[in-house]
Amino acid sequence: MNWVGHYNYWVVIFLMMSGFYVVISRGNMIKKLLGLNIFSTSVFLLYISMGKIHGGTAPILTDNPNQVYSNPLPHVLILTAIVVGVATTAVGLALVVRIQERYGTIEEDEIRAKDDSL
Amino acid sequence: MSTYVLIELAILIPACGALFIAASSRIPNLREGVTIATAASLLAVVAALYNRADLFTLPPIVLAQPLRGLELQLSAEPLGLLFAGIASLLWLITSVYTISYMRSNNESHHTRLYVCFAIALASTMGIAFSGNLITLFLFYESLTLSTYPLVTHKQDYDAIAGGRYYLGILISTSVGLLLPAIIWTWHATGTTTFNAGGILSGHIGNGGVIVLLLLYAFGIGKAALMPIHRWLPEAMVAPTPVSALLHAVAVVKAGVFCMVKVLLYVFGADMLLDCGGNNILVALAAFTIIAASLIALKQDNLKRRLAYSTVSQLSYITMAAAILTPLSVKGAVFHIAAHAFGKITLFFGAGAIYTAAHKTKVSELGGIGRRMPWTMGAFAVACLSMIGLPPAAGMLSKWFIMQGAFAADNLPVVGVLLLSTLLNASYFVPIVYTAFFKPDTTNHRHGEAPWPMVVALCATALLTVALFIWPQIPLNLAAQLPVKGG
Amino acid sequence: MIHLPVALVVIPLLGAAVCVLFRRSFIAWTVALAAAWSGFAISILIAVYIMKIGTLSYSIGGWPPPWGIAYHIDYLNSFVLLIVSGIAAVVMPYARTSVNYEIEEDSQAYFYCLLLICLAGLLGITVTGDAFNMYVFLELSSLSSYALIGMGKRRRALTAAYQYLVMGTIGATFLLIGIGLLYNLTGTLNIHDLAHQLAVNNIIGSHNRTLLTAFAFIIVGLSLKLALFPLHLWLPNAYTYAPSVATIFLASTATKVAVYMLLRFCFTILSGGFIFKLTLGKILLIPALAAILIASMVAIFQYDIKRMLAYSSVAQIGYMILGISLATPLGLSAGILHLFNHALMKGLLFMVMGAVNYRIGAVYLNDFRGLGRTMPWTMAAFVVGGMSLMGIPLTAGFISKWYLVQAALEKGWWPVAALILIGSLLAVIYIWRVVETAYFNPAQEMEAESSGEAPLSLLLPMWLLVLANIYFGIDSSIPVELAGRAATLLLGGAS
Amino acid sequence: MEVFIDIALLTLLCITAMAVVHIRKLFCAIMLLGIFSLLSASMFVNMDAVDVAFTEAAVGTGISTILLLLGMSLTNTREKRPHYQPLFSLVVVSITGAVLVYGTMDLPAYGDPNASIHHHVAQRYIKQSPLEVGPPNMVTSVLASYRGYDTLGETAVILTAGMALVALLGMRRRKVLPMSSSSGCGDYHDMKDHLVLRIMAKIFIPLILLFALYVQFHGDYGPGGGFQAGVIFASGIILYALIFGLEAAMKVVGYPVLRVLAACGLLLYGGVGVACMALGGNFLDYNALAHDPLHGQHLGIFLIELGVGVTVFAIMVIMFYAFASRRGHTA
Repeated sequence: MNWVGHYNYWVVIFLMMSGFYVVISRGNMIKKLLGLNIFSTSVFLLYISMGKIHGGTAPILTDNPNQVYSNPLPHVLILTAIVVGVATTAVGLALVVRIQERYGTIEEDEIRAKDDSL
Repeated sequence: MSTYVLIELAILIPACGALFIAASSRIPNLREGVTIATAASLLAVVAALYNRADLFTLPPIVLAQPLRGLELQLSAEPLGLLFAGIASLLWLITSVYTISYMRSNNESHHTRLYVCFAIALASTMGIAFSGNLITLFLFYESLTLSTYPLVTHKQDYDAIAGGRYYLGILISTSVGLLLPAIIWTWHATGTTTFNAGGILSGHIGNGGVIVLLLLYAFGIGKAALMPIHRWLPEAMVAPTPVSALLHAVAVVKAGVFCMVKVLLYVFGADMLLDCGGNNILVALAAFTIIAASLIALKQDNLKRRLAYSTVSQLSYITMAAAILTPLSVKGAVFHIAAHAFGKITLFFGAGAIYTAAHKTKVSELGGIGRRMPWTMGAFAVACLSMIGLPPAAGMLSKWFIMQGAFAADNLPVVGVLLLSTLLNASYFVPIVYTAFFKPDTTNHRHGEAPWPMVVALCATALLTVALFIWPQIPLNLAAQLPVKGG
Repeated sequence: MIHLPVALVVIPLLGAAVCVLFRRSFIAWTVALAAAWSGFAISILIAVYIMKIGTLSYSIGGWPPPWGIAYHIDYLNSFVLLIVSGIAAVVMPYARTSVNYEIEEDSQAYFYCLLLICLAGLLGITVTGDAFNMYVFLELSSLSSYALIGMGKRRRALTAAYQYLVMGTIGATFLLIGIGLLYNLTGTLNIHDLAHQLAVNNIIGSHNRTLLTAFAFIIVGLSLKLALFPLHLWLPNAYTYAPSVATIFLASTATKVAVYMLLRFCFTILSGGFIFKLTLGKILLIPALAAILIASMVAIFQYDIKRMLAYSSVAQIGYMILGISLATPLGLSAGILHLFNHALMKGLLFMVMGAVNYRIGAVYLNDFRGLGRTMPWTMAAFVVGGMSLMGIPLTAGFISKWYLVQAALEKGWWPVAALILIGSLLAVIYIWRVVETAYFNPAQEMEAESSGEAPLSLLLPMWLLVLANIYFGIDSSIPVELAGRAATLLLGGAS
Repeated sequence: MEVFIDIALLTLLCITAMAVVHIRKLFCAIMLLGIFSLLSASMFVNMDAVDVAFTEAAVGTGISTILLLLGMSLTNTREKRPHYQPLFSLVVVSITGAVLVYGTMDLPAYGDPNASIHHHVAQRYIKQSPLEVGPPNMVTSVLASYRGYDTLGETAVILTAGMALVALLGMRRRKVLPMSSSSGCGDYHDMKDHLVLRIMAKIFIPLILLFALYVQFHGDYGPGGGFQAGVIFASGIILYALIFGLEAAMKVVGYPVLRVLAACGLLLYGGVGVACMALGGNFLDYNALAHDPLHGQHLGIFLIELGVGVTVFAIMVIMFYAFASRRGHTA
């Protein structure tokens, strides 16, 4: 097994996990959204890494009949996923803004304290 | 009318009666008229059923089939018919009594009481005529639920606490023990339909039989086998007519009815006798008889004393049925009737005393027999029945049970019977003695309770005596039960 | 006829766009109603077709399956389709009155638009035969449900929606990772082709580490979505604070569809639930049992009845997963059957909550005092729904519980069967608290106008579900048949 | 060479990610996230995914950052120090990461042309799509035709997000915007007074819009398409709003117009699908649109890309409006 051949995946996994870590360890709601963004962007990197072929080019037809193209399908999937990501971020932010207005804070423990004190 | 229609009517009449009662809640006289009419027509239907020759040979009626192999079905057999007959007859008498009681004591929420009474009776009829365990379970639960508003009728703290206890014990035993037992039965045999001679034989090992028997014995909480008996005295917070219904007719009799039915129609006499599982039940029941009688001795509250007496008397039936000889089963069946008539008289008496004199304690009853001669006379007759002395029906059932015990060579049971008779006497005789021979202590001038109540309780006392003289109907039905040699 | 499956998704999706276009609440509601009813009609037609002829396929864009996205409908999908579209068809007539009361006039059109998109998303997940397409429609339905929940009146609705958004997105991303790994192994995204490739290339039998990881991520991700204990944390708040209509709809459909996805991935792709025959079956068993016990107990101590029902939902999901993780024909059909029955009863119970909220303005236990008298029909519906939840015979809930217990006994798992019954007993307790308060506690002093029975527009859909609960308790042949066939199909494997 | 760029970019990505984890100042974290996006866009280019890179640059670096900054300016600029220990999270993350690494053990090596992922379905896209569908950009073919249904879902997702924002935040016109800004995104009214900004904006905005149109219609041949075009077009409007104020921008394209556009975009997309059915094909089977299948594909792709572009443009602007018009709103 060629371990070196996987370095790309492993770094991407590290990036994913740092995003995931932010999501589950931080109490600030905007910071959590940043974490989600890093998490999902890294998953996109994972997908695109899978589609890459050494020596390939972007999957746009060229005149050279022997040209090797990278796999276009992951690209399509990730285009969709990026859209989903920005949509989620936007909805999350809208909720955060409303939470700030109704609670006066966006820190989870402070919000919990305010809810419990009722 | 076909027999099928009659069986369905037996359940539908009280159920529809409940609707009509609810609809006529604005006009009290109409409402109570409806109650009596419903009770009377139910009695007529059950009486008509008794005269059907083909009744016990018909295949069951399938009402619905929620799952393959699992139907809701109705069928009639001798025990169920007897139970239905007792319940419908006593409902009619209780209705007369209740109307008078409710009006004289200025109780509230009359409509709710009558509606729940009718629903409870519909459930009772369902239990009596259910053709398999699932149907039985369904009506058993609906009886529990429909009597809950009756128990908590007063709506004060005590009533709600008592009601919670009542509901908690009955629901948790039925869901926690009875339902698993039913599922086990279904799992082992693939059916839950009652069958003369049992359905379990050959499907389950000896150890399994004993565990299953215990699940059923304690799962049928309404049979009040110790230690699942506490709900009965707790439910004493109910108005007296309700207690009469609970403790003499519908609820507890449903319990022992289920017990007998499970013994004969699910396990089967042969199978239980072969593995000796019935002895455990006999022992449990014997213990309950003695222990409950001892507790009853110490109760000063009249209704509580009666309640513990009920616990003890119910175990007579369970014990007798569990001995599983033809004679003892006959005794058990006869005791269902005898105890019903006797105990309802006692409760009617207690209610009459409360209505006329506002007394609830035994120690306060000095000389009351002279003021309320009819009530206390009937009370005394019922006490005779409870103790087992002629000329009351209780004597016959004890006689049969005793004979059955001798036939099975079960001498400890004979001992228990003798001892309990002594105990019965020692907690019933003082009541009668106090009422008639102790000096009058009260200053309160009062006479008899209102006449409908007196009529009702005299009627049930008379029935107790009548059953002693003409015991044919219950005995005839008992003879048709599937016991070895019977 | 041939285009029916795609119409199922396209009608609500374009309906949502029409709602946005006109922005009038009445028009939006009419569109939503029409879309939901036509969806239900189409689902019935599809179910009839499936029963008579067999599986139904549809290639979108005319591209054959592994290259294009194709629908593949068999017994399982068509059953779930019936649940989702049926609930939507019942909810829409109910929605008008309830939404008028709970949502501001300005936002109503958006509410219907989001509801329709959510419906389209759930239907889209159910009909599709493509793993990535499932993810897209999952996000579509999730995104709209975050917003629907956030539209609740109380401020905790916002935090609930946010919490759901974070946990839901993590779940969806996990799913995305899992799908990616599967794609990497096989080079295809079509579910049936995936199963085929995994079998042909002997990936299943060879303890492939990537395959195991992919399924670990898919199962964890979906567990988040279907709120399997202890990943259920988002659910109680979300269901409690969402607008009534959103709660009714989501509670009876969203988690069901997530369970459906779990079934698809674990049984169709890994032909015959291979993974459940390993240790994983037992791994899922523990959270399922914990859900039944712990969530039911927590429910007993809730004073907000909507929250109580939400915890009960967590427990009921435990029942479904329990049935599935048994991985026997009986257990699987019990789990699938419970999807259906739980949708019926929870839909009904949350409708009751909506009606009580409409009249009283809140659904705390105290608010139920005396409701047995002032809202007799509503409370009678609650009693029926509650009985179904407890599993009393003659109600739909009994059927699935009975099958579950049978399935557990068949495997000889006595303690599990006992736990199921204990769960029912706990349900008795928490339902009884409400019933007792409603019928036996004296009414509180209220102003004259706030008391009274719920309006007919709320009562009719509610009683339709009451009748359904009773009907399917008495004659369960249709769902039992469908669930049984679906279970056989799943265990038979895809290849 | 590729490998070196790859390693360099990955290192930078790791550094950026760690910085985002650590920095408590949200403004910096958001800007770093923008950088993270940009770096990953470069990674995408390096891995031959030019369309993805284009989108990531436009969305991750552009729209996302703007939205996050707007959101932050409406809430808090600094993250509070958490009270609890992050140990539990670390354990969860380590386990998840370990499982993933375990999962990669049986994956083919990075860039391996023999991996099964490149052989089954992808081959048809590469070999056949220019003949079956037409556009030289295979990503466009797959996106719009083979998996056109996914793209329909994607467009619906965007519409959902926009409507969710309007439903949650409301969309009301305010005569005077209260001046209560103290943070990253600056104050619109001040910016209008900067002559340089104004002139530059006036020069750039038409160029941006023109470029958007190019991306929209040239998507068949190079990277780009409806989605990227919509985002770019929207960013032109957003730039206008930033410099000349929200009021002015809303006069140019008001919310009602955008709402109708957003709905029409999706309806156009769905309508093309329905038209295909009406003409005898399956849903989204563009072959049915014209006598010549290739011509039909061309027409279909053109129309749906237009639908996507219109919806994305409208919703992106709506999102901006929704946040921007919330400024100064108090509960």
